[in-house]
Amino acid sequence: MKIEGNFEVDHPRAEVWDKIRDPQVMGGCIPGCDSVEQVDDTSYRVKVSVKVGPIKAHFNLSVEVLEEDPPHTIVSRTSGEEGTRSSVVNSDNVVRLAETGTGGTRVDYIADVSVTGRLGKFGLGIFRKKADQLAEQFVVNFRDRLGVAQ
Amino acid sequence: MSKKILHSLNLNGEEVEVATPAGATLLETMREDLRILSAKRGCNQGVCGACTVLIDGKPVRACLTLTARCEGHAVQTMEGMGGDRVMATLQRHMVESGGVQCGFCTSGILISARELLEEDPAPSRAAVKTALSGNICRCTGYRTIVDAVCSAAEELAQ
Amino acid sequence: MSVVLSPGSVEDAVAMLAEHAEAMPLAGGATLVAMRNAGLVEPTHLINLDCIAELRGIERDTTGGIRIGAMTRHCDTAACNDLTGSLLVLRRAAGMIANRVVRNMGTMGGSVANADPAADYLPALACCDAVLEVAGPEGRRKISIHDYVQGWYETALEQGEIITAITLPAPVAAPSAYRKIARVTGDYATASCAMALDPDGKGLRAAIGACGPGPLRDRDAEAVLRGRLDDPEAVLDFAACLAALADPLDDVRGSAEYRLRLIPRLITSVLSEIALQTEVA
Amino acid sequence: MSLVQPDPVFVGGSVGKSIAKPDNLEKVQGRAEYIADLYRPGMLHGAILASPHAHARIRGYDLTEALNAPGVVAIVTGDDVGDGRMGAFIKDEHAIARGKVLYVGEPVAAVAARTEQEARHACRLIKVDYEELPAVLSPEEGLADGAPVLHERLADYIKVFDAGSAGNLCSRTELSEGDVESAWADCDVIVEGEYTTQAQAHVSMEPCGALADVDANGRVTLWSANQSVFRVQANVCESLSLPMSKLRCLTPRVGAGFGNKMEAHIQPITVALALKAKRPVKLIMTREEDFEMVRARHPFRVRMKTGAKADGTLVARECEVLVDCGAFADDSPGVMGYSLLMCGGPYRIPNLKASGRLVYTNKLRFGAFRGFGNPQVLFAGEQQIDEIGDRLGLDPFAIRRKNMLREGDQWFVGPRIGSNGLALCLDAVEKAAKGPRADGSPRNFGLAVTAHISGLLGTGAIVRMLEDGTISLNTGATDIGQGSDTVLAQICAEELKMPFDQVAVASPDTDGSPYNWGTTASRVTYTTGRAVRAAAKQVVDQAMSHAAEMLECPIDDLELREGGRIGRRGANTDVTFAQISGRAHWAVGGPLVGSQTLVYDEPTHDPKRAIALGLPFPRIGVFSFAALGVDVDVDDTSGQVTVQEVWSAADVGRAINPRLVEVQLHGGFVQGLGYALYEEMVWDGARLANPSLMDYKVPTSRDVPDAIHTFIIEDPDPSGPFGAKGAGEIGLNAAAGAIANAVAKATGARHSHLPLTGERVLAGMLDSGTSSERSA
Repeated sequence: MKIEGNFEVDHPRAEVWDKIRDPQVMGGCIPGCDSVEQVDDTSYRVKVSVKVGPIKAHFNLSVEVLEEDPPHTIVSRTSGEEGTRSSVVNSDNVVRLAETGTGGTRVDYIADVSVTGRLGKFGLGIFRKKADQLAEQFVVNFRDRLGVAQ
Repeated sequence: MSKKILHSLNLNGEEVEVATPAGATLLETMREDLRILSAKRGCNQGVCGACTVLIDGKPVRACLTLTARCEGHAVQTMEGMGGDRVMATLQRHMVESGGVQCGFCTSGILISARELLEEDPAPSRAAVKTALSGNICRCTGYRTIVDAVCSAAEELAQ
Repeated sequence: MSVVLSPGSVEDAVAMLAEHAEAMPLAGGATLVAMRNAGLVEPTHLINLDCIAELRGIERDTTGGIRIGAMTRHCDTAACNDLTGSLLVLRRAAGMIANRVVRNMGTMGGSVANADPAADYLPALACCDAVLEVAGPEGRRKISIHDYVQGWYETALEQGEIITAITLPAPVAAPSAYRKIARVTGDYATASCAMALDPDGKGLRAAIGACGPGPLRDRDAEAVLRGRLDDPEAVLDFAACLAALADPLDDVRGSAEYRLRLIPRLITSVLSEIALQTEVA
Repeated sequence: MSLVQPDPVFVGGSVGKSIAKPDNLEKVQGRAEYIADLYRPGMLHGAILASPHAHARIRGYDLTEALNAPGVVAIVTGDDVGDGRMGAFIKDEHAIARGKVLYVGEPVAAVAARTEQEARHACRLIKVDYEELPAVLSPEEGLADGAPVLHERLADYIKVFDAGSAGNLCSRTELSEGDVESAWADCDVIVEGEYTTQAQAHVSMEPCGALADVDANGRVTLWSANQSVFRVQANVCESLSLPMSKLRCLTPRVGAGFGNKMEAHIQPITVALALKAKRPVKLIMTREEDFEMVRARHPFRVRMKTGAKADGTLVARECEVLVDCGAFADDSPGVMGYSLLMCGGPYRIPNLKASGRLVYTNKLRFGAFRGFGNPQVLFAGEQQIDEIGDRLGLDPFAIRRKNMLREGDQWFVGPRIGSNGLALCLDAVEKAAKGPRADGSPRNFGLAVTAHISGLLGTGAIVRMLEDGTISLNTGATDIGQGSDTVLAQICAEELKMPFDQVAVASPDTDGSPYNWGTTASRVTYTTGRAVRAAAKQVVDQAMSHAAEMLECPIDDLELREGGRIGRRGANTDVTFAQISGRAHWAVGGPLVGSQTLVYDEPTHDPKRAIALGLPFPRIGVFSFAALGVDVDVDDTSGQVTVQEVWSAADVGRAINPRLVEVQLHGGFVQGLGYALYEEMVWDGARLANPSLMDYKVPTSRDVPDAIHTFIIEDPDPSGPFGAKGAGEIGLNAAAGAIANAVAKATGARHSHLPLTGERVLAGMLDSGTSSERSA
């Protein structure tokens, strides 16, 4: 399942890049994120809770930054499982930052997500909607964190 | 985790005490604790109909019914239909029509059909197909099953 | 495995839900037990609502309005003679849920609380302007069906709240109908349409199911359409308004594109079906 | 208490009578025992941990927590099963994932515990350390340069035919006769297309399961839901490196198979658990596991081109298939090879060329499913026949009659056709479907024809006359509900001129039954029936010898009389089987036993006629033929197709039990209807997205036409028992092709992708202008 999207903010690219590379900022923006722990320069441990209707899942994820080209591109891989190991999540993510003509930044993201196991048996379409919804929420939170452009 | 709870059930006309895991479904209790085996686990999600039983005369899915909820209600399975003339007639017509192939769905189908004839002793073919639409059969293509129910109803009407 | 508790009153049920963090209310079980069997939910406690008298039965109030207890089985709704005219749509929707056996188990309250976007009641209830009565730790309140669904499987129900009844305005003598497009009999809808004609035959109320998180209903567009039902262009404009509200899924039952295509087709076909009923009547 | 009267007793003349299956009685009473209904003293319950990855190396397991979980007795992983590999055509599959996992859902570990709940709980506590590898999710990806390789040791695997395996190419097959390339120039009309078909799930109502017990000497007894106790025995022994003499395989009642239970499912894992736990273990799959772990019908990509002369005479066809194998070969090489043998249809096409590639992918294995590759190529081929007919103004019956194969012709690459009732099938359908509907409206009629073999491989029968003159028949053929026990008993009773109910059929048992390859390939009536008849004949001959001595006359003067008696022609005196058998048991010669084994041995390939490379079945079988007509409606709102009426005519040589043949035609058609209209396994990346009956839909009673007319055509095959040929698959093959032709009639649009969902059909109607978009 591919999740793609983009959004624009008024802030300069360098600032957006710094925020995106700040685990605490990111942790605060990911909906349902319970904690972010930096393991080393390029890897993180993240706990996320997701709820779809009556179904709740708590994931322990590890995020590995595979490629970094500041302040343009960041390629990462997320993998992890539910606490009870009954579902497994993997995601390959690419985030690209581009300068808009007006001094702002355009953020494009693509994530190729797979969920197998317990939650993988749940309907195909609803996952995408939920993911899109989470992505939208992320953008709202991220804008909040950036605050009003100087 | 396998703590068992004692329930008293009215099963096939008899009062039965059974210890079964907390939150167990009627299907689990019948099969694992009582060895009542005519109801089958075909999907465990209420879709296939192979576990259909009667509760207070109404067909329900044993896989979606909690045993705890059955206290105070009458549960009937194929094992308890021995003296039922309507069921005997349905069974005979199923045997003769070719409506039985692998047989895994058969108990559930007959239980749905039995209740239909209670509600509507002279059902049209369309009514039979509607009544059986919650019981999947993968072998027969349904034609001979519908034949059996209709011809049983005709015989019973005489 | 879950402990089953069987409260005798709504208040007790609400208290039990509040007491156990991982408790879930159990209505008919048709969906919840299936999900539990598949390991999708793992409640420590199931609060069995089957022993609460208040949740049962279909009643008419003094104004002719209808109150359907949350634990009313689909089979009873499908057979309810009080659901006539403008409310017949709800009866028809109930009769198309899953199959005869599951209809003996599933309840209106359970189905509405689960808020599956492809289930049959929500569009029918939206078409009927239903109001939900709910009870929770903060007491009792009412929620309009139009405010009920807030996202994918997300509703206006707060933590610990249960639906106690669904109330409907008094039926009026006007035809109504429900049509569901599904892969096979008894499947969830790929798309569905609930529609009722105004008593004077000049306007309609319509709700589309399975094309977004909740039913699609556009009362402004209905007002614009009023008086122009025999104008095919106006009907298609109306359908376009509903399609504009859609946010359909791509799933095993059909693509988002197909669902969008079905919205105007459903509106026109159900409208002609209703028109036929009027002529016959 | 017996509620239902036993079947009427037929004295002699069993063949051709619609005798009710004796097993029906216990089934309607809910007393039939399937695998899940068996319990043994001290029995444990098993559960399986499935792979969450499509392709990964297993670096290790941590079982500590799981072993300490309540109720757990034993855990089996790839470390416990040795290096043995099983497989019908290519031995590429371990009992359980070992070293690598190759698809999401592949069994990685299994637990035996006191209860199923405890076993499932413990599975979730097993930690597996995986190193993920890139995955191959389509045949095209698998063939690409630099694709990740699933089976690094493919070259070393044992193969039973010239597979041509390399990289991810599991096998390739190339067949040709005539000269296709130059034949196109002789064609006045050519149609060409690319078609895709989807994966279909068998959905036997009974999910797969097994129960294994180990005796004091370490010998294993294994009950399982299966289509062949002998294939179970071979697969378990190959994958666990057990001598076959150490494993006895039995079968309870089986809740249908359709191909799903022919090769192994979880029998090897269940045996491994029982051996490790030293206690009986029962493992029953959930419906979801049955979808995700067993097998399914292959998705095909078919490129087909057909050419004809202006008068409709077919000149040439070329067919190229690309087949998704899934992670293991299973029956796939056979399915692909068979689909190519069938791709010309039952037609005289002098220039025919077929080629196929079968490619490993990181998905569930695909395998045998009723039709065995035939429905996929037929969907393409029978549409092209109609298209040629349309172009030339020939109706569907006319163009098929003009080109159909006749008795004595040779099938593609060589097999000689025995009996052929196709013309009679076409006549029956045409006559019955003629004219408009009852309400006067025109039909949307679609036609397709098909042929299917019955035959293949080894089989046997032992007929024993018991002391009282009644009969015990033992064949080793598993009755999966279709009624083969009944049919074989009818053949036996007929040969012995005995009442049907005096023939008891023994349940298959690898300890006592003669070898039977399996209940598959529409073969039991034909092949096992031949063995039964021959074995029964031996018993008759032996009885005759006794009777000659008892009646003191030459054998030539004796006749077999109805009811188990032998008498002297023209005289009233006779001796009964009871008298004969008593004499044989106690005095002279020993008990009467007839025993016959055989293997189907007519070669498929005629090297003088055709070129064949990588042919997995060197000896296939005899041909049954069928014609199928359907009348459909298409809903203008949704595009959904409803089949209104069906005419299914099949030449089965001789119907041993006409009712059972009819039900095969009904059931086969309805399974084919699901395939044609909505059944589809959908993958989201590597994950099967609809492994449940909530999301994967099969036809219900309301989705099928009430009017399914069947016509049994009997053109006896000289080699078949009483002329009989197979009937198990032929009712399904043509469904999708006939429905596609009817949809084309109704909507003016041709479809090259299955299933014909409302969505696809509506899009076709909008394209062809038979419906219009309703938009503002």
